[in-house]
Amino acid sequence: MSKIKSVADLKMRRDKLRSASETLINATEPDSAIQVKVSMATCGIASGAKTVMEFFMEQLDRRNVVAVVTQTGCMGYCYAEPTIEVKLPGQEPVVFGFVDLKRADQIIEKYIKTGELVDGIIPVNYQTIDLKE
Amino acid sequence: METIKLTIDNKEIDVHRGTTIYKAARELGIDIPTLCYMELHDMGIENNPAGCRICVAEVEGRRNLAPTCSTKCEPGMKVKTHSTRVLNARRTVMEFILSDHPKDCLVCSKSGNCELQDMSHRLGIREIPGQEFAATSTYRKDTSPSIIRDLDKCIMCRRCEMMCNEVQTVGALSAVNRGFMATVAPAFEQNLEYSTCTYCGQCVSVCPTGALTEVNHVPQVLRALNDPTKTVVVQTAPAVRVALGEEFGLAPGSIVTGKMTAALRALGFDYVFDTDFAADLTIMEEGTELLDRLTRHLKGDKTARIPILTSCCPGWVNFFEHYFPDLKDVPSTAKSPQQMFGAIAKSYFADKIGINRKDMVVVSIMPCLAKKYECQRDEFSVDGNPDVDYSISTRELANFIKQANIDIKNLHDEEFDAPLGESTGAGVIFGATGGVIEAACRTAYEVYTGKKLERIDFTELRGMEGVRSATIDFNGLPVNIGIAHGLGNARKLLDEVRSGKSQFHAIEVMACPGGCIGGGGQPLHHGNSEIIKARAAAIYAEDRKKPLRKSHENPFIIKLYDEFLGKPGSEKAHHLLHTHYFDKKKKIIVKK
Amino acid sequence: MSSIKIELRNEDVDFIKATCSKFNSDPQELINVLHSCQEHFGYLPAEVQEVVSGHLNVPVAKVYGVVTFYSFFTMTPKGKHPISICMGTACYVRGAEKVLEEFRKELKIQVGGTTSDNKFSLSSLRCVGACGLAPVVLVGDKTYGRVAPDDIKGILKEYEK
Amino acid sequence: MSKYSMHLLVCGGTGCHAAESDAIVCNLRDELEAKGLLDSVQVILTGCFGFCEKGPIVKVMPDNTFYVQVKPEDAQTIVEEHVIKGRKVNRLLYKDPLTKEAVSDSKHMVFYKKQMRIALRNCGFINPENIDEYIARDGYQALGKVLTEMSPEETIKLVKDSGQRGRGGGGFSTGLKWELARKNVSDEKYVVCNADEGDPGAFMDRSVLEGDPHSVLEAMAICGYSIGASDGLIYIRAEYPLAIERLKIAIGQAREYGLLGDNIFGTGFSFDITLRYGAGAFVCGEETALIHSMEGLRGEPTVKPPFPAESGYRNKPTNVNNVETFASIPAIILKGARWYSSIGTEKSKGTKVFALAGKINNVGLIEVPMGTTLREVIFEIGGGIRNVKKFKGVQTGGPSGGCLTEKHLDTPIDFDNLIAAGSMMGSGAMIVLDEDDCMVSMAKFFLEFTVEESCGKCAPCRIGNKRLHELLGQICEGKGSLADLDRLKNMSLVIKDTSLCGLGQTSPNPVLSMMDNFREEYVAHVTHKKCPAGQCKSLMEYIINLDNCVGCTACARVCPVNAITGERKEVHLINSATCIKCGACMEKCKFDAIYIS
Repeated sequence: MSKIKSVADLKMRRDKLRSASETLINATEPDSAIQVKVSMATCGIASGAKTVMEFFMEQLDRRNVVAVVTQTGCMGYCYAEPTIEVKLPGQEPVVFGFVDLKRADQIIEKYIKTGELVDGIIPVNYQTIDLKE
Repeated sequence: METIKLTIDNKEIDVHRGTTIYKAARELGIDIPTLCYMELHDMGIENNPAGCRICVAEVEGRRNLAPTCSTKCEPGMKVKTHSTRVLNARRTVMEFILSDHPKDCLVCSKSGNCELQDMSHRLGIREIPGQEFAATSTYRKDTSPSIIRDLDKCIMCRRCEMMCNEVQTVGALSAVNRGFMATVAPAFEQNLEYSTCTYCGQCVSVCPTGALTEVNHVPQVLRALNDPTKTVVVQTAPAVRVALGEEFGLAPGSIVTGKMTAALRALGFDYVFDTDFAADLTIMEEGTELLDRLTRHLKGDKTARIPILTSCCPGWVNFFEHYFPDLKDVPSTAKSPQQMFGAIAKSYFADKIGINRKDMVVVSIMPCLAKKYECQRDEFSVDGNPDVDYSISTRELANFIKQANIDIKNLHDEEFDAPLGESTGAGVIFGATGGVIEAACRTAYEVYTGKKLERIDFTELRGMEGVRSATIDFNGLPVNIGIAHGLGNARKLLDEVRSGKSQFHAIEVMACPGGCIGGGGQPLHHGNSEIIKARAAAIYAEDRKKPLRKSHENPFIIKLYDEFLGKPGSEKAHHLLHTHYFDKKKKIIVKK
Repeated sequence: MSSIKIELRNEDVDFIKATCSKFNSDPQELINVLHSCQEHFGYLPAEVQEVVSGHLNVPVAKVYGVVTFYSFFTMTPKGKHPISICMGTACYVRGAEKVLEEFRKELKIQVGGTTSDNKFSLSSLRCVGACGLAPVVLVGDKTYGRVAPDDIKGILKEYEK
Repeated sequence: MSKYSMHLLVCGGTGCHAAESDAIVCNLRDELEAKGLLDSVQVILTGCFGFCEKGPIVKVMPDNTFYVQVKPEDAQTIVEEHVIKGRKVNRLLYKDPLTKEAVSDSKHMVFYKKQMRIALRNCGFINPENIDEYIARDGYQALGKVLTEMSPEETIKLVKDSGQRGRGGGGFSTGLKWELARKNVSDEKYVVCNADEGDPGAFMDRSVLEGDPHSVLEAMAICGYSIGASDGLIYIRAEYPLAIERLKIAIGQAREYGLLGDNIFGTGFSFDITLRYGAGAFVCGEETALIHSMEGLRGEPTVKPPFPAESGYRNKPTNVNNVETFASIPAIILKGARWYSSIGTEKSKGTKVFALAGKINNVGLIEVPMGTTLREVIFEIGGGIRNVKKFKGVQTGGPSGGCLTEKHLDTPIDFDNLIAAGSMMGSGAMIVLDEDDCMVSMAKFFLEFTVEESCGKCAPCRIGNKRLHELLGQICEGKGSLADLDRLKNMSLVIKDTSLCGLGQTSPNPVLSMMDNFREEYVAHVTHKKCPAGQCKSLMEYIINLDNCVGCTACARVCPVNAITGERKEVHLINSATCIKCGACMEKCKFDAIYIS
């Protein structure tokens, strides 16, 4: 990546990132793809988030599901680690807690493939501020 | 400078901005107690960790109590230094400190001269609540040739650490561990012997408790005196006579030479001699060496190293052996006066009175703790018999005199014995910073120029500044003199020598601030630098009183060379009066 | 007389030297240098501190003062699998003490000790910030969460071979 | 896609009314089965909604209908009305307390979401190892704004006007601190981020650094511009390897993009950041100790003044803020001082991150506006007390704070209220205690921490805390007296009054507040030699119930100190003088014959 030389440059970069759905980065929430975010902070990793993330990357690919799997920081639900967030196109993101490999499998098979909810949903109980003026 | 007005204990005072409450209170005559704070005014030495929390006071509008030693005055401040809140806090903190302090005052060498004991008494502490189940921080006791460390008694005032690191730059001591077990110790809490300690004793001289004390050699001296088969010879260093009186309630700066001589005789020493005699002898040897090196140097002899450094201070010798071993050919090879005295006493004098050196015990009274170590050095003994058997400090002598119930104040002045008791004013001034080099100049000038010195007092070499320099005109030859006291100042000059930037021809170094008068074996100054200044003044007064003030005019010195040594720098003189130095830098042994 | 025998292998001395150089031999970098050395040697023996002292031009007493101040630094070698039990408040109220007790019993060592076969060493530490998993146990780099005294045998078993 | 056209989400949080949730699920399923809808409508038990006050909650998806205080018998209505007829059940809808109107769509119910994420805005949202995601979320826009549109003075004024107070514990105004550092003229100045989060139970800084490192880097650069510094240092615990790793990546990426380094955005402003590692010393959270530690020294604090703003790192003016403080700065810059100061209470603005831990259901990281009550935090967001135990207290501010009780539950949390209640904000750890926790043991636990973490420099902290700890130990062992409680108090007050730094000045807070709030428990220990919580081993007595004992001798055989005597088939006795209270006998007894008194 080249250097950002000015504030205008930064704004351009931001707008491009937001619009470029093909870059498929989770911050932009593209509506065209399935997104899986794995909470990979210390608590999460200690409870097995890494294995879960690897499982998703490998299995989604193997099961021919086109999805973006990325890591993210702490979602705040330490009691329910590992936690992941799944966003299906056009739908609100859903957070699942206590995700072991068995539940990960269910999430792929049921929620991702058919939209059927599985146990362990954690209702999002906070609002996040948006910096956009 | 801006002055500000504030109120302390309902008294108004104007002080310079930047003044601490502690000092402002002192100006008002309010004595705020403290255990860790210490300042040697004019010498740039201040210990201010704000750790003991005894000096706290109430400042109006402030949430908690303020440590007055490190809280600066602000305009309009209202301070209460002895309110009930302060008194209760002070007492409680004192109880804390005492709860972690041994209660063996009966046998503690600091008893009666202990700042902690005094404070406990002052604050009226009569019991320590909860003592029965209070854990105490205890450590291994460490005895070295000069210094005893009994850290159970350490109160973490950090004065020793400050002296060792900031003033002396020796770095043998550091705060170690954390919390309740925090204390001040050498690396790995090993014995001082294994550290870079120079035994300058400055840590001992500032320790408020019995945590750091000298090794007490009085019992050994007593045993020697009590042994009829031994001839016991004593020598007293110049700085002792201007400080000993303090231990007996005399004003700082009182000169007690004659009374001290009388007391030593009363204690039973067979011969009471003077280290000043050996100081004169040192000038003969060191002065000769200086002139020799200087003239060779001026003639372009590259092997003649300039500057020459004095070598009479054993703390200083230890210092360069540890830190500047690469420069160990720079200092004069002349032994210190203490060791010259021992060497002459156990050869020349022993022969004279017809006894074997093994039946002679040489005791030195020194303002110094490094002297204890120095006299134990292997190279200063003959077949295992040391030239100087025991070195005791001014403090130990005072205690010994008290033990013997000698009323020193009312003794009549007595003279030193001959022949090793005769000295000149040049020998006396060895006791103050700048004195050795001044004494050397008095002799070297006359020897070099062949002219009589018009002005004996080289006042330009005197003073209390840490590093001083002067150029002395040797009849057209400008000789550049450098003086440092305190090892931190010495390090600055040494660094210049090492890097080849030094402009000096001769440098005098004394390990202790102020020179020997501020030595680690002297009566405790408890942070009062006026005491050290008074001792310096007394040294120069004693010099002025002397009929002879140049070492080479000492008739007994002349006689010693005539009868025994030949001339300064002779082979015999070299054998008895000169030494060599060692590389004490730690070596890293690489395992194969 | 300096009687500490400093015995180190040549490559160890070289490592320390290189580490100090990496930090420009700046005395202010002492803690970073010590971190690197402890990572390399596993602990900070007196010999290492002596060499660091020489290269950073900090008195060895001061180096030792720093080493003994920070609980992260140790002068005793740890076991092959160092076990740390979090004793932060969250872990404490959820029974970390009992977990620690169980490790003591199983390994027959005290906190700060190392088993005779150098396999395990036991220490307690303050809050690793994984309070959601309290009580937490660290074995080497691996974190175990929600540990119950009954789990200890199983955890130790993982490291036996 | 899904075979289900509708989902019924039932709050299954273990808190509040959890007991009823299962019944609701059961009834819903029964109803659906009866109507033959089980194949198209799915009932799911979820985690806590953080709205336990109105629980149990049933949320209907996809239309986001939010039913509150649902009873098992409401299942039939929900299925018949909502599921089959598509009509919302009005009486179960949440009523807006102001307008009294029913709110049907939870999307319009943000107010039930008591949490508001400012410092944590990107945590759990972006990939912390990808700077693009930060930029896409308006990252570095605040830096761009101050560098091109604002003067340093204007920036400082904005931060000052926002009313933000330092999140590290002291609560000093951030803007004022910056202003002081700006005023001191020097060729070099430093910006330091205090990431030495050592407070046990606090993990907000770790989470921010692991989840959103760029927000801290950006804020440090903004601070650098404001005070006139071009060097930033992050002092971070070596125990946080992941945070260190992510910071390193973030710094690398920011440098690559030219967002750190020389001539940022072509404005001529240069700023770069390096890392310094802590080595396990809690006292290094104190800023002067932290600075000494960064200088390679023992982390001992020194007397203030001089403040770091005058003479800090390398004796140069230095501004120290903690991670959370910095993390909020870009938001404050972009959204403005007025926006930020509209959140919170009169003297404590904005939001505060808390780490909820201890005997609480939803252990986790939360961020709430200042002024939220403890009750909301513990019983709503936190989902209440674990294992249906009784709430006893909550320790805020870690070992420097105090323990608040039932009577403080409705106190709005802010800096000043917490201090008034005998505690403090601290870094934001909240450890919830239940009826099983002994308040003497807890105080002892915190003191043990302080004793271990005291640097040893000043006498009251070094020795005084040790004595406090010892005395608490005596009380736990039943060796205390009423007079000891007075001594405890006097020692505590003097330690607070005379200690050199914040550690000692606050270390007695747990004792003082616990003695204050749980006086009767302390008295029980010293006068009746009883531990009401049953935690203090020495005060327990193992007793054999004569009716249940069959004389099997199992207990006597297992006792390690032979404190149990009795013939076979005869009732056994425990000699309480020899008993070491190990509990082995009780574990062994198959007849429930041994109990603790």
